[in-house]
Amino acid sequence: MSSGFSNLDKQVSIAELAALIPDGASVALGGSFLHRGPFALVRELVRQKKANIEIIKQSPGYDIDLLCRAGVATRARTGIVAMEGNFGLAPYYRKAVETGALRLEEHACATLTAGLRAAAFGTPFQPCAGIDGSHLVDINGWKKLDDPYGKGEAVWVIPAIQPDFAVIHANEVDSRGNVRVLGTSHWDRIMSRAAKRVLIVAERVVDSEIFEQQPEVTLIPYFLVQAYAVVPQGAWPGSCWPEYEIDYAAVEKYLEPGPEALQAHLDAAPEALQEYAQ
Amino acid sequence: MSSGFSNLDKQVSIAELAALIPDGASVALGGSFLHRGPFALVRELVRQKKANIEIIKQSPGYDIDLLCRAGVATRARTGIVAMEGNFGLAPYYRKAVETGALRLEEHACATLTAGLRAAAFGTPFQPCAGIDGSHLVDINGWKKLDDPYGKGEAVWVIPAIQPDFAVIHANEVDSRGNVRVLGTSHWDRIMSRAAKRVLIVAERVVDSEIFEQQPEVTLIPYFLVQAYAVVPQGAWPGSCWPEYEIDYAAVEKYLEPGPEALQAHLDAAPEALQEYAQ
Amino acid sequence: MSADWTPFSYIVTNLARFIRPDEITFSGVNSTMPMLACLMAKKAYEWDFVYINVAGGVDPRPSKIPISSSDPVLAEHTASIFDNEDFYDLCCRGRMDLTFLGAAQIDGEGNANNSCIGNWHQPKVRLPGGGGGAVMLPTAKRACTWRTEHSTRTFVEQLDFRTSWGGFHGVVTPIAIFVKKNDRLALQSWHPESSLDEVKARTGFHFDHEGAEPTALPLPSEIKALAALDPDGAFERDAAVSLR
Amino acid sequence: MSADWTPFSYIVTNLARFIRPDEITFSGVNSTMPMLACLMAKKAYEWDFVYINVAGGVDPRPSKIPISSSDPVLAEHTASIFDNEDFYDLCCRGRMDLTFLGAAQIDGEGNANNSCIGNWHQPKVRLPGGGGGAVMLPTAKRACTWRTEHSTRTFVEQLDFRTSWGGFHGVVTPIAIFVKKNDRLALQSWHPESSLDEVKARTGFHFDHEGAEPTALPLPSEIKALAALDPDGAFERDAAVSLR
Repeated sequence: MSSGFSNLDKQVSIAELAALIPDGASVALGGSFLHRGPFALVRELVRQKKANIEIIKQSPGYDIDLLCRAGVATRARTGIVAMEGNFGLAPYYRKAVETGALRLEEHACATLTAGLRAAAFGTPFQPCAGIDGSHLVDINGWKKLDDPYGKGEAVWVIPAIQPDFAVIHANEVDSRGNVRVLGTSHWDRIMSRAAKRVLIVAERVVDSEIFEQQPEVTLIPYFLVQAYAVVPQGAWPGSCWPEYEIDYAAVEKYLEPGPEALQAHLDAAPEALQEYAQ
Repeated sequence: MSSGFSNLDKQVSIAELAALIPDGASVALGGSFLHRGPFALVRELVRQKKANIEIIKQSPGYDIDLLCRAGVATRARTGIVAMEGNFGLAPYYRKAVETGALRLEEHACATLTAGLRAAAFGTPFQPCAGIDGSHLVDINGWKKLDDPYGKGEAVWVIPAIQPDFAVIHANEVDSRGNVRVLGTSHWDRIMSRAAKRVLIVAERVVDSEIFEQQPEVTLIPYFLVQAYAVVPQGAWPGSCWPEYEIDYAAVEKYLEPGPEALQAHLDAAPEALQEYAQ
Repeated sequence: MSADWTPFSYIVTNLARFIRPDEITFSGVNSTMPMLACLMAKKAYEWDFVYINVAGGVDPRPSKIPISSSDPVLAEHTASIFDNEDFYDLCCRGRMDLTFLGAAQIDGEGNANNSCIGNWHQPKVRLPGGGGGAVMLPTAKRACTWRTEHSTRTFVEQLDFRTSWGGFHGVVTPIAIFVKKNDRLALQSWHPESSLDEVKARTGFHFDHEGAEPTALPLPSEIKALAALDPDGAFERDAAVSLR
Repeated sequence: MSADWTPFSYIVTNLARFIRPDEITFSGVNSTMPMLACLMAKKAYEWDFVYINVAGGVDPRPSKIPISSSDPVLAEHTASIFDNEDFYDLCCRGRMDLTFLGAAQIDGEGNANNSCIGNWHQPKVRLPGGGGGAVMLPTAKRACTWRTEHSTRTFVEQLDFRTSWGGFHGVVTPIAIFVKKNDRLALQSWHPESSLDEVKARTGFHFDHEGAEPTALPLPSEIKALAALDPDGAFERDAAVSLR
């Protein structure tokens, strides 16, 4: 059995993509706040009524809020959670933590990255600078190790964090599943290396020749990618640079209370409106 | 004082670039074997009769051989050293180690990278997978640490390696000193983050607009770069993809014994033949 | 244009005044005011600095000023993408000269709580979390923060939870500017329409105020730069900062 | 085209035979024969595999076959650059199915010396060093190597220095193919023009040879694939391998 994904039939529908994620899985989500998140996939997790999902993301917002609102997420490892863009706190996330519906492992963004690095580097833990004096140490039981070479100061080490899945929203894939992201890649690179498998939601498929002309731009090689779905506007109501910006009105409507508002939001999503070419 | 380099007058001649490196400095060299090494700068170190230089590079070849032949390098941290391309061992390097003229700290490529990562990440040491059973552990006095979380196996840790300089041969710079590399970046990325300062030898200067059109391709942002020199063909007799390939005949001539052969080689180098537009 | 401070211009401008020539300066997520301060400093002052931000931008020239301080327009016309791992590593290895970081509660040493009100395990209010704080506050050369609310529940003797330790170099509120002195926050100046007594009354910890005085009024170049960033006052309205 | 082995085709082809469908397979620096084996396997067999190499290439379509096994032409028509940090990390986290690694001396457990002949501190011969070995040999799922010299000074009871531990899965020489069995190298087959006795005489360690037999002759598709890579025999001449 291969350690990679060499199959040629990676394109699936967004529903099939979500179906690959079982209840109880830990899922790292790409992007940051309202920017280039794999939100079409997140909504599909809600439609498929997934249970007991763990979210791993340095700066989730809309995604984790929605998953808490729908009762899909029950565990999370995060650095900072907010809707951002004047929307302030993520209300359903906040409530889920306050009621105990979501079990939080609170990180600094860089400590979560350190845990992902340990998984990506095949090591049990990863040293991380800073952290001194933070109470995060107490709630997480983090350990400090002396420099065995006696030169540097003692350093905090973070245990490895290996997500079952990393789900990334990309600008472009090719048919094999190579992945391109434009602008900042946020934390997507390290997520794609730390996770056992990578799932992609892409704006479009382009010819492999485009990738071959500038292979330096490719963020994730196809053999790390298990499957991808094509959902134009799939990062809605967030942005996907340079394709589209945040739909602030849609976020506002999402924040209206009640199950009808939630259903209306889900029904207004691009993947619900589109017929998938597949 | 800034922790970066924001000056606007970064372009210097290759002689001025080499003059920035004092005797005794530790210098990480980019590229690998005969590919995209900062060889114009290396030759200039020879012309300027630098002394007691430490070379840090996972896979040096021509560069370290030349620096040993000229007595410039006296210390090295390397993973594998060869001329490659049918030329076999690097003869002057070999002799320098055998006679004790070069003090070698022998690494695996990935342990050297681990040390550079520790410097780049601001930590005193970096865990690295593998290494078990290797006698490199004994000669380097590497330590193994238990997983303080009791989940993973004990892991070897490598002490931080912070070069005084990283010198990278690039395809393109812009006037500010942003750096583009085409094809593989070898170990250049981590070297540029681990070193105290970065020096660049570039094939050409291009307009910043080119960089702005695809900022994802930029390997090193200008504020890490202290200075750059423009030397077309500067990676000769090695390759610089996609500009030119290895000049095998020139490597063969370099390998001829004797001080005249060395001088003839230095005199035939592009930077010796060019008048620098400066 | 008024030559007086508004509560909004007071915070943004005095954040900008923490920026120094040539230094590597960072603004992150959920940080509209520091973003505005960085963009403003680029326009207001005659010297330049290295502005990096969480959108990966390095000295960007955004086509507009975004509501979200992590918006990708903050990487428009950047010549490189300096991504999240990169700017954190830069800070961790001691080469971030100045970073801006948010804080919900701040104590007299300049440490921050971004995590919760009440007990962490059963919080009265779950807050966003510290993001960069716990790693950046102790490793950046200087870190500065801002609070739009200056009260004894935001400036406290004892944090409900210490998310980040290390002590801010500077703190700006609608009525005061604190700067670190001997490892404690000391009052540097107060809003000309406020007073030392008001700052004392609205601050939950004791602080040194030797030499403190009313804050110098905004320079014409500062007023002009901020007006150019917020021509119709939308950011000022959204921020909804008041003196009291 | 001859249906018989040449010493050169024997090594390259039998390296290629270690490659398995769909697996992630790596060739590195100073590794002309593994490079040829990978390129050959792509042509010779009906199944495909993921070929990554030290030039950053992933399933490249090089416009020519380079003398240097790290030549950037090995990244021509690649759709991504998988750089050095990336492929090492992949191996370190246990997802490299097969890597090829060089070795100067090999012991009966399949460990490698790439460092020196004689004492490390005062070597008679300083060798290139292990490159990836000390990290990759213990972490790759399988690692294979080749030696153009099969003698008691290359196949030894005791290494002068153990650069890399972990035990090769497979070893190919001009006269023999060893495969790991119960944590020792065991003879799998020998060159049809050689013999078990010759392999024994030229090997410095004892080895299991149960079931070993002459190596199966090259398949027409293997012969054709290698001929396409080396049409004028330049690689074969440069390699200068002989049976004895």
